Amino acid sequence: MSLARPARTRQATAAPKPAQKSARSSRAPRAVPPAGRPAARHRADLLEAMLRIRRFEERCVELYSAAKIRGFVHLYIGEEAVAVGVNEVLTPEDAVVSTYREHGHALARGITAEAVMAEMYGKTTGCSGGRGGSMHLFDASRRFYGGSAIVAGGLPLAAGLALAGRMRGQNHVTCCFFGDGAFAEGEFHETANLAALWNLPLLLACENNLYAMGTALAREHAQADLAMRAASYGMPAWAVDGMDAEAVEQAARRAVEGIRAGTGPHFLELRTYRFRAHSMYDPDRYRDKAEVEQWKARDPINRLTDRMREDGQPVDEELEQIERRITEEIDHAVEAAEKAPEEPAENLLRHVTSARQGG
Amino acid sequence: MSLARPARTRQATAAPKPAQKSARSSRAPRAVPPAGRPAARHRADLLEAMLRIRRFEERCVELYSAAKIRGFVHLYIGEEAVAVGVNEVLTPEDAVVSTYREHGHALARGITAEAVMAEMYGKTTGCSGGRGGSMHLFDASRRFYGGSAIVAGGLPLAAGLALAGRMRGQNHVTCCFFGDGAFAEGEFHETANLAALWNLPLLLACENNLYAMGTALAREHAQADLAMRAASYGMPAWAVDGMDAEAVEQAARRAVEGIRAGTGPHFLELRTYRFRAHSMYDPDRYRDKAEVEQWKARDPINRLTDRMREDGQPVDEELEQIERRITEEIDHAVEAAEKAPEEPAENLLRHVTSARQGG
Amino acid sequence: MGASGTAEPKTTYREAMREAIREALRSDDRVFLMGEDVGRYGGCFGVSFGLLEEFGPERVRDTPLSESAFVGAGIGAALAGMRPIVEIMTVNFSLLALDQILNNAATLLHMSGGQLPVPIVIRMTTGAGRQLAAQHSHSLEGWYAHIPGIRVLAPATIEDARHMLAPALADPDPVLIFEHGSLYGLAGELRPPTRPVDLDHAAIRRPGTDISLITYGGSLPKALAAADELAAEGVDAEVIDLRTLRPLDDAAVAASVARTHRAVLVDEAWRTGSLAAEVSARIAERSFYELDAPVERVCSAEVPIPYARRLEEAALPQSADIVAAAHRAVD
Amino acid sequence: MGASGTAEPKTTYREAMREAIREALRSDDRVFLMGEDVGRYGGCFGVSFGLLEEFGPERVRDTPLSESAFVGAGIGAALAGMRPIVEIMTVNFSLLALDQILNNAATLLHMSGGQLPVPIVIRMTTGAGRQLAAQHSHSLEGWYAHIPGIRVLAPATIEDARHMLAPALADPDPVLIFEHGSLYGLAGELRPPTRPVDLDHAAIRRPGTDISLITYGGSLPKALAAADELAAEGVDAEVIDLRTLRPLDDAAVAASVARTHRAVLVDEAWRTGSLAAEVSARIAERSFYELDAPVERVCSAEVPIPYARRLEEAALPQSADIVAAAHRAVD
Ligand SMILES: Cc1ncc(C[n+]2csc(CCOP(=O)(O)OP(=O)(O)O)c2C)c(N)n1
Ligand SMILES: Cc1ncc(C[n+]2csc(CCOP(=O)(O)OP(=O)(O)O)c2C)c(N)n1
Ligand SMILES: [Mg+2]
Ligand SMILES: [Mg+2]
Repeated sequence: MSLARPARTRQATAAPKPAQKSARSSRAPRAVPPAGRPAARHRADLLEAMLRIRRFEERCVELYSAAKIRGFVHLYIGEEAVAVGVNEVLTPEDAVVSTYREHGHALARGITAEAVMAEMYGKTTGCSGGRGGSMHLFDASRRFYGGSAIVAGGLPLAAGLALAGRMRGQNHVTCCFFGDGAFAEGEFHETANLAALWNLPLLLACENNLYAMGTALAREHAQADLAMRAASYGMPAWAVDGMDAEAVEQAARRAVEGIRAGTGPHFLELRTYRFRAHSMYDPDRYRDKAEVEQWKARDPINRLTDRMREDGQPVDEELEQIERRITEEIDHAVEAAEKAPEEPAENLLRHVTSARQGG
Repeated sequence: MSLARPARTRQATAAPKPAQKSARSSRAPRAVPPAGRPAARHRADLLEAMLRIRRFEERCVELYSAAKIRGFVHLYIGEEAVAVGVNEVLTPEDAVVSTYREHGHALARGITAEAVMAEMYGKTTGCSGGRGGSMHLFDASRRFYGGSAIVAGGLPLAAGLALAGRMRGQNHVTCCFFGDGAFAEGEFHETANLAALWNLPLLLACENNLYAMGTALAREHAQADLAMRAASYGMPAWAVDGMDAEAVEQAARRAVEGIRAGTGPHFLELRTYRFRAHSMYDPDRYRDKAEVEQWKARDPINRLTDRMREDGQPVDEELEQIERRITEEIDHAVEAAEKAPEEPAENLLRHVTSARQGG
Repeated sequence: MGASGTAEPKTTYREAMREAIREALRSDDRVFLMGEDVGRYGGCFGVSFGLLEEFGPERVRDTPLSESAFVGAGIGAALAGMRPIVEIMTVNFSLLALDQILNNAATLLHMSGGQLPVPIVIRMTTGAGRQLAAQHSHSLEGWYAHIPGIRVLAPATIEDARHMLAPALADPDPVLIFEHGSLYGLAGELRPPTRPVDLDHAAIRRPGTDISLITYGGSLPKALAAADELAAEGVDAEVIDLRTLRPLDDAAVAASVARTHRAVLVDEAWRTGSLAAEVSARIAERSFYELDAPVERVCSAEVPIPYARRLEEAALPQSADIVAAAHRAVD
Repeated sequence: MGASGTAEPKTTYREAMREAIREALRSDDRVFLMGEDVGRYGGCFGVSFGLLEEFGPERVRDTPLSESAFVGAGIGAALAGMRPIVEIMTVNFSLLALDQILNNAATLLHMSGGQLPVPIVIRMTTGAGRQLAAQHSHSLEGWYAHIPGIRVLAPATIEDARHMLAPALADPDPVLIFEHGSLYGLAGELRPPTRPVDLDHAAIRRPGTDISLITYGGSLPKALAAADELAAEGVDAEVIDLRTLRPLDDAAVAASVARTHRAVLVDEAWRTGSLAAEVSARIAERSFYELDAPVERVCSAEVPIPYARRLEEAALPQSADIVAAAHRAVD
């Protein structure tokens, strides 16, 4: 389990390739706030976005125990900096493709806690009308394309979204999240090659949380330096500290700027860790408790608040307000989900096809 | 089409990886003959093996035009040095997995022209009992596992053969041939990772003939340096001049020695070219005639005979004898195939299962 | 082939298909063609020959050997408003993209509660009969017809090859088109469609009163030949071409069986679990009291299709087998 | 669970399966288990829990997420004389390995003229019913039953879970085992087999005279519940468990229909192109003159299985649906 240690942000050792496509190093300086937003405000926003995910999922655990939520539920707790940091640099016109571990991506993208909670309740007001559940959140208006429960299955889709944008002359970026496990699937490789070959505006955001279910990185990959391997496709690739929202944001900004400038797909290896089990079914017997604790010491939320404190921001009041807002939001979401109607069984065959009733 | 030029044997730029797994350079000195075989004799053997493939396939073209052979037929003409050079270093206990472009591999492995010809005639005496045809030659006694018409479909199989050998404590190597097109399929990547991860005794012999059907390397691959990309899996990888049988043999020997010594899979990019169309159906409209001519100037058979001449070997008498032997062999093969019986339709359901009659 | 876009005096199935693609590329800039060797090579079976020159490499797009990635990319492009026509060289390779087709193309609309239609067309060659052996002779369209959310077409005539693509592209949902390899050379006069081309109805290719021969795709010519032979014996066979394999035109099948009271189903797939099994089950459900004899199935033998000509012929449905089955049903 | 290797007093389907694997690993050193998370994690559904500790990482082999590669590697290992048991977590992911199964495992023996048998066993979980939504609820065993050259098993009882693996490993050809996810928790007494376990015959799980309920796998408990309900109404239903989906035990089906003259087929797959369609077609062919009513099929609705409980329940076959179908057939 030698690789399952907290990884420092460091330079990806990249193979030689054409000049404009070089892998560069990424350190973790304080992120430059987007123009017009003061740094303190921006940090508070990042903090709130991460806390929303954290508290939302903690509530999910309770509701799952109470059998209000069913099916497979995969928690993102510990990885919030990734979704939040990447989302900061995407515009509403950009597209996002996610996985089954997607609450964080969906909430960061602006899908309301209410719509996500209702979905997990299987209610008509859910963001997928109750048909998708935790693993299949969608919001066409936000160009959030879900929500795939087949590992690596979203990658080709994302390449297509990127291709369409380019063919239609739009300067949009498609961001695809996927895991270290997905990197072993053939589909990742086919997509990476296709995207690089066609110079597609695609951000490959690999959430390396060191495990694919119970399988540690070193037992999945012969060569575990994922950024370096991605670079072998001839695309810029960095490894980033995925426990630091500002570092993620900065790395993602650089990547997205490159993509918008027309230099083709970029790969980010976001080094992170899930604090909870793989899913609600997982007894989590394959990891050292000490390892988990070591990573918890790097909690991205504490990391940011500590930094704010160091810089003299009044973080405690801020936190109190944020927590209050979020609690209200989630309370409201749960209440609304409880009250929302279920789709009647007569409507079972709706949405199988658009053109005709049924399949 | 800038990449479709004759490539020199050169060092593969490999990514950094563990010490015992480094990519090394391969130049093309005269091959060291196997112990006990004089160099001149050895070269004559290589020459004969290549000529057998060449003449056999030239006969196939005639027989295809005469409608004696049907189905898809893919010629190896121009690539003979690869099959012959690699085969030199394999023992009878080693295993070989091939593609649909396999006459060369089969003949080099020692399957007789008679058995291969009968197979293409669809006769019971064929090496697959007439059920396989040109794309599916098999010989269990020679551990020749065919013969796959799904591009990249043989790769996982080869990993399994290698795994079984290791689990059974045998020091055998499995050699898998596949093309530059196959390198783009997810299955190649899954297999490369698995083989490197499990340290399997597998030789990945990539026949880079610069085209996948009508698609040139640069339109298949974002990064066309295949050896370098293979090295990113943490396995030794070289690019080799595939038009030089001695260079191929030497590179394969080094790789196979490494594999037998327990250092896991090795990758050879064998840079070669097919002189004929992709298959008998292919009008071959996607390549420059000049490009084809340029490569024909590097014909591996002429290359070897020239070198023999330079070194003062009596190559012309040798050639005459070889040609006579081969003509006889092929004449005999055709005659035998003509006379051989067809499987009666009543036996259609044989070999669908071993245990029961039918499927 | 001509370039007029509508009716031509004399054409092949291959040219009809090409003309349909050309028309689509001309009339809608959201349409593009993508697949292995569709461009420079001109298409594995020559269908797209000349289109690269006419429309350029952005719209006639050669792909690497990566079936999952480029089919998935087609799905993604469709989600984003394009109208991709994705060519998979043959059904044999479509297994590598089956996950994308089943779990994404066919499923996204429903899973998203109706938000994400996937207007993609996926074309592929299917079938056996050219001694291409076990890995290149599959007839798996019946599998695809199992999948809710998609439409499955099997053009068996020059007219359908020419005219099914436009409504397929107009369908907001995924449409799969199976082109039997033995049909590309089919030549004849391309008549303008007698009625507006629809994708919902089977066609009576030969009316008859004594028995229904129900088939599709590459088996249609064999069924028609069998009907001729039967006619010579005084048995008047009706030949139904299913055309659309999903959704099946139950009503047309039931109506034919109501006329003839006997049915032979012809399907080049392996017998067990073939589309013919489904048609038979539906006849049993819908026309139970109409039937005067057990439904007969003429399918491929349950064997990986062998290379040797004699064995391949024995493995595949032949006209003589259809005639024999009709005899069993009529006697 | 006990470690005795044969009969135990009280066990679950999951434990029975585990015990079967353990016995195989113990008794034949050519056997090994390979798949995603079969080792450290103990198997996605806990089937292989503890086996890594007992047999070590060479014989209980965790694989990367690479379904095509590790299934193909199993095929290669089988070719070289091993007896791999490959676990694909669920049927949903098996599509990624389908090419290897169809074009290599099922085909090599025939294509090589009988030289290359492939003694592999591939196990996977199948089915819906746990609100896992559209991509995790497939029942595709019917597709596999279409493929010549392989055997397809669907153990539906603790006994079959315990005793089918050994003969599957003894079969020189590929065997696929489908374990319905809802069965793992099934608990009961594991009786020693009453007769030698064979893989060729269906089982009568409840004899009856009025109607045949024909099913397999995860639907067996539902069919038995329906039979109880029907019994209360005075309808004596026979319940047939197909057990082996390929080759189908036609004779058992025909014999049952000859007794009852009515049949309801229960299959969790989508109706169109389901295995139930094949069984129906065979009944039509073999038992046409025995039938007193149309064969009924109770299958899943033709919809990607939705997450919401009420919708999922409506989509899947339920006992009440079986009872209703039986009523239609008997009335
Ligand atoms: C193709 C496929 N194989 C297996 C699974 C079962 N499975 C679900 S998640 C998972 C692990 C994925 O790991 P990774 O990609 O690292 O993502 P993470 O869960 O760590 O976020 C597995 C094996 C699946 N859903 N799809
Ligand atoms: C999965 C798959 N896709 C497509 C094909 C059709 N096809 C046969 S050979 C070939 C080109 C393969 O190129 P390469 O791997 O470079 O081998 P080469 O033919 O050059 O020896 C293609 C596209 C196939 N047989 N299998
Ligand atoms: Mg992971
Ligand atoms: Mg090639």
